[in-house]
Amino acid sequence: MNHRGSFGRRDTTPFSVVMVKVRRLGQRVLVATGAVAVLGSCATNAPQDTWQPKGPNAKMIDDLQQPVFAVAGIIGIIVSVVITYAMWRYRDRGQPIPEQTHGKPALEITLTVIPALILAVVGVFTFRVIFDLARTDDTELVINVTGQQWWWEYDYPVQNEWGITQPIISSGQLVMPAGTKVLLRETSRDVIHSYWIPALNGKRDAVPGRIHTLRLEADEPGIYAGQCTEFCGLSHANMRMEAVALSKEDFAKWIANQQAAYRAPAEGTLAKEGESVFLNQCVRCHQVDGLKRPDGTLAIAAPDENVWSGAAPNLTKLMTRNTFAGAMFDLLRDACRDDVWKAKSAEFGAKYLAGVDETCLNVNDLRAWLRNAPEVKPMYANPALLADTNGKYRGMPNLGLSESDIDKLVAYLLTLK
Amino acid sequence: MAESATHDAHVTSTGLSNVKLGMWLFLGSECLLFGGLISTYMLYRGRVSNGPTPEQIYDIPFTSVSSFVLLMSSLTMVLAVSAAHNKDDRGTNLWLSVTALLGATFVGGQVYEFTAFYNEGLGFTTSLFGSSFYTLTGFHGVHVTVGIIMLMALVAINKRSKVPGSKSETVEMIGLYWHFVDIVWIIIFTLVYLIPV
Amino acid sequence: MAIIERPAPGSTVPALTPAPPAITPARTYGALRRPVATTGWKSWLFTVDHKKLGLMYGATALFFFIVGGLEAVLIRLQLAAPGGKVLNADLYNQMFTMHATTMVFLFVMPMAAGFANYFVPLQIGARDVAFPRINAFGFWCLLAGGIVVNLAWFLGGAADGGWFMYAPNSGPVFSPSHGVDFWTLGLQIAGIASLTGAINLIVTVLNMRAPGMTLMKMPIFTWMITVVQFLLLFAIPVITVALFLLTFQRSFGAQFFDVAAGADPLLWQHLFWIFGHPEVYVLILPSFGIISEVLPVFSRKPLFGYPFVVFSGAAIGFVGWGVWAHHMFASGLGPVSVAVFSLATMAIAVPTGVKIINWTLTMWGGKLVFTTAMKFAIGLVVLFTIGGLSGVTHSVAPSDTQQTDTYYIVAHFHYVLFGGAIFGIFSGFYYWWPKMFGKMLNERLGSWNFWLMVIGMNMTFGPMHILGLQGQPRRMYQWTEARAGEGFFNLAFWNLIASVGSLILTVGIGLFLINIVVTARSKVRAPLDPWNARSLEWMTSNPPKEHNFDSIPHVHHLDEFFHRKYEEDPTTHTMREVATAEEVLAELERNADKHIHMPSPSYWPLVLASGMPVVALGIIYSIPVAIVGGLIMLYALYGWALEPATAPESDFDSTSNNGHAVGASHG
Amino acid sequence: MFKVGSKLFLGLTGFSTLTLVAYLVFVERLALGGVALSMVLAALVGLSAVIIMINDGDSEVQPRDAALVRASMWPLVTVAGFVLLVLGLVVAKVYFIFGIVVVLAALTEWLVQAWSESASDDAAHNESARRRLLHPIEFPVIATLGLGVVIFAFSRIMLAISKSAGAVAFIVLASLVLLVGAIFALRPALKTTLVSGICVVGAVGIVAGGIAGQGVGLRADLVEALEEGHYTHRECGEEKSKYFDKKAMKTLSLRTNPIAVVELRDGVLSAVMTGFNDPQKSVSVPRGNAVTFIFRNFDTAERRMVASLGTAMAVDTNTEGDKEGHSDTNETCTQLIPQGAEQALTIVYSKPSIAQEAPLTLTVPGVEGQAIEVVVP
Repeated sequence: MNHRGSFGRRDTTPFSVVMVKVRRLGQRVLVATGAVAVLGSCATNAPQDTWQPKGPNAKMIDDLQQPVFAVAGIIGIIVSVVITYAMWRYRDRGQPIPEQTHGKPALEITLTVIPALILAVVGVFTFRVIFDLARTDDTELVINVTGQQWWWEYDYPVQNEWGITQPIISSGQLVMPAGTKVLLRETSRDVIHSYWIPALNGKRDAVPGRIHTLRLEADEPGIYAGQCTEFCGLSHANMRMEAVALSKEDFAKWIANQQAAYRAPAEGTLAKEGESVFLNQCVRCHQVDGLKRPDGTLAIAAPDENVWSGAAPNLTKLMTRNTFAGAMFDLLRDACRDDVWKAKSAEFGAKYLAGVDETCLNVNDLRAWLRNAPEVKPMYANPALLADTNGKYRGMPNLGLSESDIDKLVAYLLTLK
Repeated sequence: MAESATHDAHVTSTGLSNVKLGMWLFLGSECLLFGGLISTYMLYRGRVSNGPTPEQIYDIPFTSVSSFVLLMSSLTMVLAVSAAHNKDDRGTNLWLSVTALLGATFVGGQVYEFTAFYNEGLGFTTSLFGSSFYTLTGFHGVHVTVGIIMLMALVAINKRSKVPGSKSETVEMIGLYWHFVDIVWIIIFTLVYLIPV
Repeated sequence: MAIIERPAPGSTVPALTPAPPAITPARTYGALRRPVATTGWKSWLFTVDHKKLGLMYGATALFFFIVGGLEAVLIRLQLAAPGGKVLNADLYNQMFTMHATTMVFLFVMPMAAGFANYFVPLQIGARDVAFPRINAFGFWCLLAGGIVVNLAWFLGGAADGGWFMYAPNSGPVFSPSHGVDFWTLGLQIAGIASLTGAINLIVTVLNMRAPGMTLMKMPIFTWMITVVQFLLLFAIPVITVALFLLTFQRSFGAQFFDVAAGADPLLWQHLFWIFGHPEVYVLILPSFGIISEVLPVFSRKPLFGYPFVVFSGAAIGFVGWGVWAHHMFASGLGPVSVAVFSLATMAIAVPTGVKIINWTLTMWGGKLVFTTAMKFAIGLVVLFTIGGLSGVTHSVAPSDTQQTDTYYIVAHFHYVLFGGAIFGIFSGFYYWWPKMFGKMLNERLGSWNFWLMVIGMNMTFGPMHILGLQGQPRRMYQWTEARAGEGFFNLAFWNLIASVGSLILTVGIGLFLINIVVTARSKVRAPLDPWNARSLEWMTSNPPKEHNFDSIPHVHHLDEFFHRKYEEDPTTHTMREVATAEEVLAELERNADKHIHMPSPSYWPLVLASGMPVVALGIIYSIPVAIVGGLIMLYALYGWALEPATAPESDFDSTSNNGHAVGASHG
Repeated sequence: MFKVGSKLFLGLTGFSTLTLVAYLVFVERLALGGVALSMVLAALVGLSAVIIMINDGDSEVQPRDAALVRASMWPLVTVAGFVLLVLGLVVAKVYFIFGIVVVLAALTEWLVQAWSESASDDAAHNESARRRLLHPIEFPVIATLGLGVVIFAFSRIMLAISKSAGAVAFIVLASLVLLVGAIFALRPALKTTLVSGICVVGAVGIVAGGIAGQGVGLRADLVEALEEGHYTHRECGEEKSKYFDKKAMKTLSLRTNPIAVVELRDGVLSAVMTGFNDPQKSVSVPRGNAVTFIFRNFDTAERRMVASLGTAMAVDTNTEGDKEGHSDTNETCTQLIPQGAEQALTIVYSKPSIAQEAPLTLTVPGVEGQAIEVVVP
């Protein structure tokens, strides 16, 4: 059996095997413990960090998962250590071939029961949390959320107790009162999307033809990042969302402003010309409530005739939001944006309600978007390839606007707040 | 595939011949195929956004008759199998042919039913009911047709083979298949036609 | 078993023929004869030999492994930095769809099928599988399916809906290219391969075991394969239904997933995952089987708690059917179903844990020899443990709603499928190579191959845990600086690490390919029993003769081969050698069976399978073509059915006959 | 290397290539004909490959005596086919196509027989060779033809005669088949002539019936149904309509997560929606989105729910099927359903409420002063 033994010798020594096991182990330990330690404190993590709950629902999940992670980590370490030890202790040192034992049932069963018990405990807690997270009876504010390729629409149904006397439609940023139990009623206009604000709660799919509910509640005013997490086609990566929590007073102000009547720009201004450009081009899909045609009739957008999903963002109060194009771009230029994002929760409300003005407008991205939207965000907007959708676009097409038109439009859009 | 009868010459660990065991396994898997199709139909039963509803066009007396015919074909299949066991090739071929004929009348009935339904306004793309109904019953119809073709081929092969009863194994195997198809139809008839929506 | 007496050489052709020199049927038109070649390319094209087919499965799988690997590398390159420009959105979507599809359906499954085809008959002491022709048919179906799925690359873009192909995003409107059509039809065809293979192997295992081999004396690899085949037997029809519904919707305007008609998109998810979750075990169990063979051999000790491993495997097979909805915790099933499936998922962790415990205890108290095969096996145990534990964290449904569809999941199932399935397969390569080719893979290169793969694998997928917990979703063709954060856990750094790791991984696998070439060129033959192995497949020559065993061994123990070589010392209870492998083999050859009859090759499996892609293309482009394809298949089916069980002697070409090569086959 | 066979097939291949090219250039691009021709080409390429692979399928020695060559009916059939073909050119396309089929079939048979007969000096072997090549075609073709005839003829008969008569005819036919089978089985001594006679009679009978049925055409009510499209109308009045309300559906198998469940309970109409703790009077519906309402009737009388689709026409998925625009009154509705029953209604409101003159509503005919307002922002 010499040739046989020689294979055992020829390969790297068991010691180095041990070393690498240790190295790999180290990495795991680092991630496990390091994660717990660092994530707890450091606030500079990615804005979608799942281990920094900012509301009771997310907190519930976090409290459940932390111990599970810990237990899993420990078990992982134990197993690795045992294996490593066995590899070193029983390596071939020319000992005789051992007795051919076929196992010890008692040991087997013990080692089976222990993990079963651990899991049973975990199961009990899991069970409770699942049902707590599914409650809808304690809702204080209902918001309808509709996903479509590749942006979210928020619709606040009439709820007089919040001063919502006529339906409000918004997009890009979900504005909600802090410390309030908000319930989202999700659905979709085309494919399945998934609504996810990690800091506030887990994700819930928005499925066409079905209404799914998701509880959101933020402890503090602030802005919380999220992203569509169900693969939804070409621009899935660019379908983002932000939840904005305002104090109840600020929220009331926001509501009031959203319901305020449309103020047409003054005659003779650049914005006024922009309005007519808007009426010629954008109004085909984009609704601006209260906007009238020259003949005095209400301008009613017809996205159902031009876009497959049958909807396009309502731009009535565009400049009260900080994002556009499905939250892919910011309306604020970086300095102003950081000012809002990093604001203390006390000043946050005021800064957010200030909205976007000429000095803070992220004019480059906005112009690029108006110049040729499909170029900056992949969308099915090639007129040649619209056979299956009988001519309707999926996303915003290239409108071929002239630079001067764009100037006018930007001026006009700035008045929408 | 028609397996040759020479298998039973060999002793197998289970005592069951490879061919028969294989057919049983295949039918086991077929159960899930029809399971999936039936669940799809049951899920969409009430969803008629356009065109007629199930109860409006189902013709229960007719379907009962065709179900009965299919059951009869199961009986004749049994006779064929027993004849094959008795190495009675004439009987085998006879009953196989009768089974095939009955099967053919059943399929003919299905063709009639489909045509009638289409005329009454239920197309494949009319409604979820249409899509799932035609898919389910269509799949079953195809299974029956395949069965018939197998039966006819078997008759032909039988006539060619010199050794009497040499194909008894194959007859038995195709018998299994045929009975399975019948049973599936009974389930479809009950769940799809009889249970009111 | 499918074997028929072949006429003894020199038997005269029927009396009808006048005296020579006449045209004997033996020299008649080639096409009118059954194929008989046992060498040369024809012998591969028309073969029904389970070993040849096993190798063909393996070669095909390896090819698709390289394809899928390159797709993966492209994906990592795209994501190495924010706003990647390597691929555009459309191409990226096709890339990750096809990466998953290729790896799952065209690499791991066929590779397992290859090992199963080659070694199950050998391990149970059979001379072939139950239905050799169906076996060949299965392989050609797989190849056809793989080709059809990938054909889309050249015909207007591959499938772009993700391997889960959720409706309605897979509908004609949202995926206008033909990619999805090719995908559905290709998988449909490949599915036939899995189904026939399942029936074939189950019958083989149940019916064709060597005398004395009870089910509980069966090698563990064969056991795991059997469980897998049962999973396939019942899972494949479900995906078949789903694929049919999708095809009917896309090609014939059915409304199954048309929400405007009142359809429910969740129907697809249920059908897909009822197949999809058992599929996960279909991918991993064969590797479990392989290392359960390798660990005992190189621990010089039987598998610890063999019955527990068997039953835990079976248990996984059963419970695996009750957990599919844990892929849908975020789909809005309602709390009750979520709770139930959450608990079921935790339950399935237990039998999996049992296996890990048993592998560890197998090594405990052994005599460990660290060959490359052994290293890969141990690698599997450790890496799979990590993957399994991260799996437990999202069996907790609420925490899963935070993790699902993020890179945490990607990390999880790559630890399970790469660290699990693929490490097992590589362990199998190094362990069985001498058996399959009579040459040993180079151990030094193997060592490099292993370490590079371990390091690369952990560098690629380890960081993905962090990326996921930091909230980076999957299936994004780009990630942005704006959501990357700073500090130790910032996405930019770990994405880069992962991409670098993927390159190291590539080098590691490249080394394996080099190793194959080096080995193929070397002159050194492998010793008869290089590893001091334990099970039946080693009780024959390397590579095995076409008829596998000169005489079918009678089995008395699990690890029969080992117990023929060793005896227990009554005093010390240690084992001492009583016979070398050569002696054991000589013993078998001494009383070799007189007449050994093997199934003969056939044209029909190939013809039948070749009809299918024609049908597929027909459905996509023009129905008449589909009909032509159908006719080809009908013709082949009848030709198959009518192929005489006992081929007339005139079918044999007495000149081109070497050994016991020919005779009629069935199945 | 290249012998007769390969030369022949390679020639054919080249020829068909040219044909295909010519066809694509002069006739039409990527149409049925092109597909067919390319299939032919593919087949020929394959055949040539096989022929060459099997070293031209030539035996080293040529058969000496032609004594083995037996009488063949194929030449005759081929001629008959040609006659049909010519006839078809003058009379009708059907005969023409039929002729082509016959000619092709006969030629194939002829070719293979000739080939096999010179395969070797062993007639038995030659015959078996011919069988192996042709039976896989002959059997399924014959089987399919027989099957097709029975199925077609029978279904025509059923379509011609009335519903009840159909059921009877069905059972009669089946029992006849059984009976005859039984007789044959019980009387093994039966003369084969008699047996075949009976079979022939039966076959002729069914075919004749089929032709007759085809002549008679569909039975009246089917024709009427086809012309009037009974079930595509939705009559949303208070009274019961003849077809639309016939045998109304009472249960739903798929009732999860609708936008609202509209309940009619002691004369009061209310919408139950997830997220709202108490019943609502108005439902907010995303524009341009397919939404499903479920209507539950707890009233003793039979009721239906009617959804007004507004003056700015909404796409009503229920009549999307037929663009003749059946729902002339701009509304859609469920069937008239009894107490305790429920039905679903899927609608897409593509225009917002502000575009409508009257508010969008869900109402129940016969229940006054009760309406759910549908708000489409």
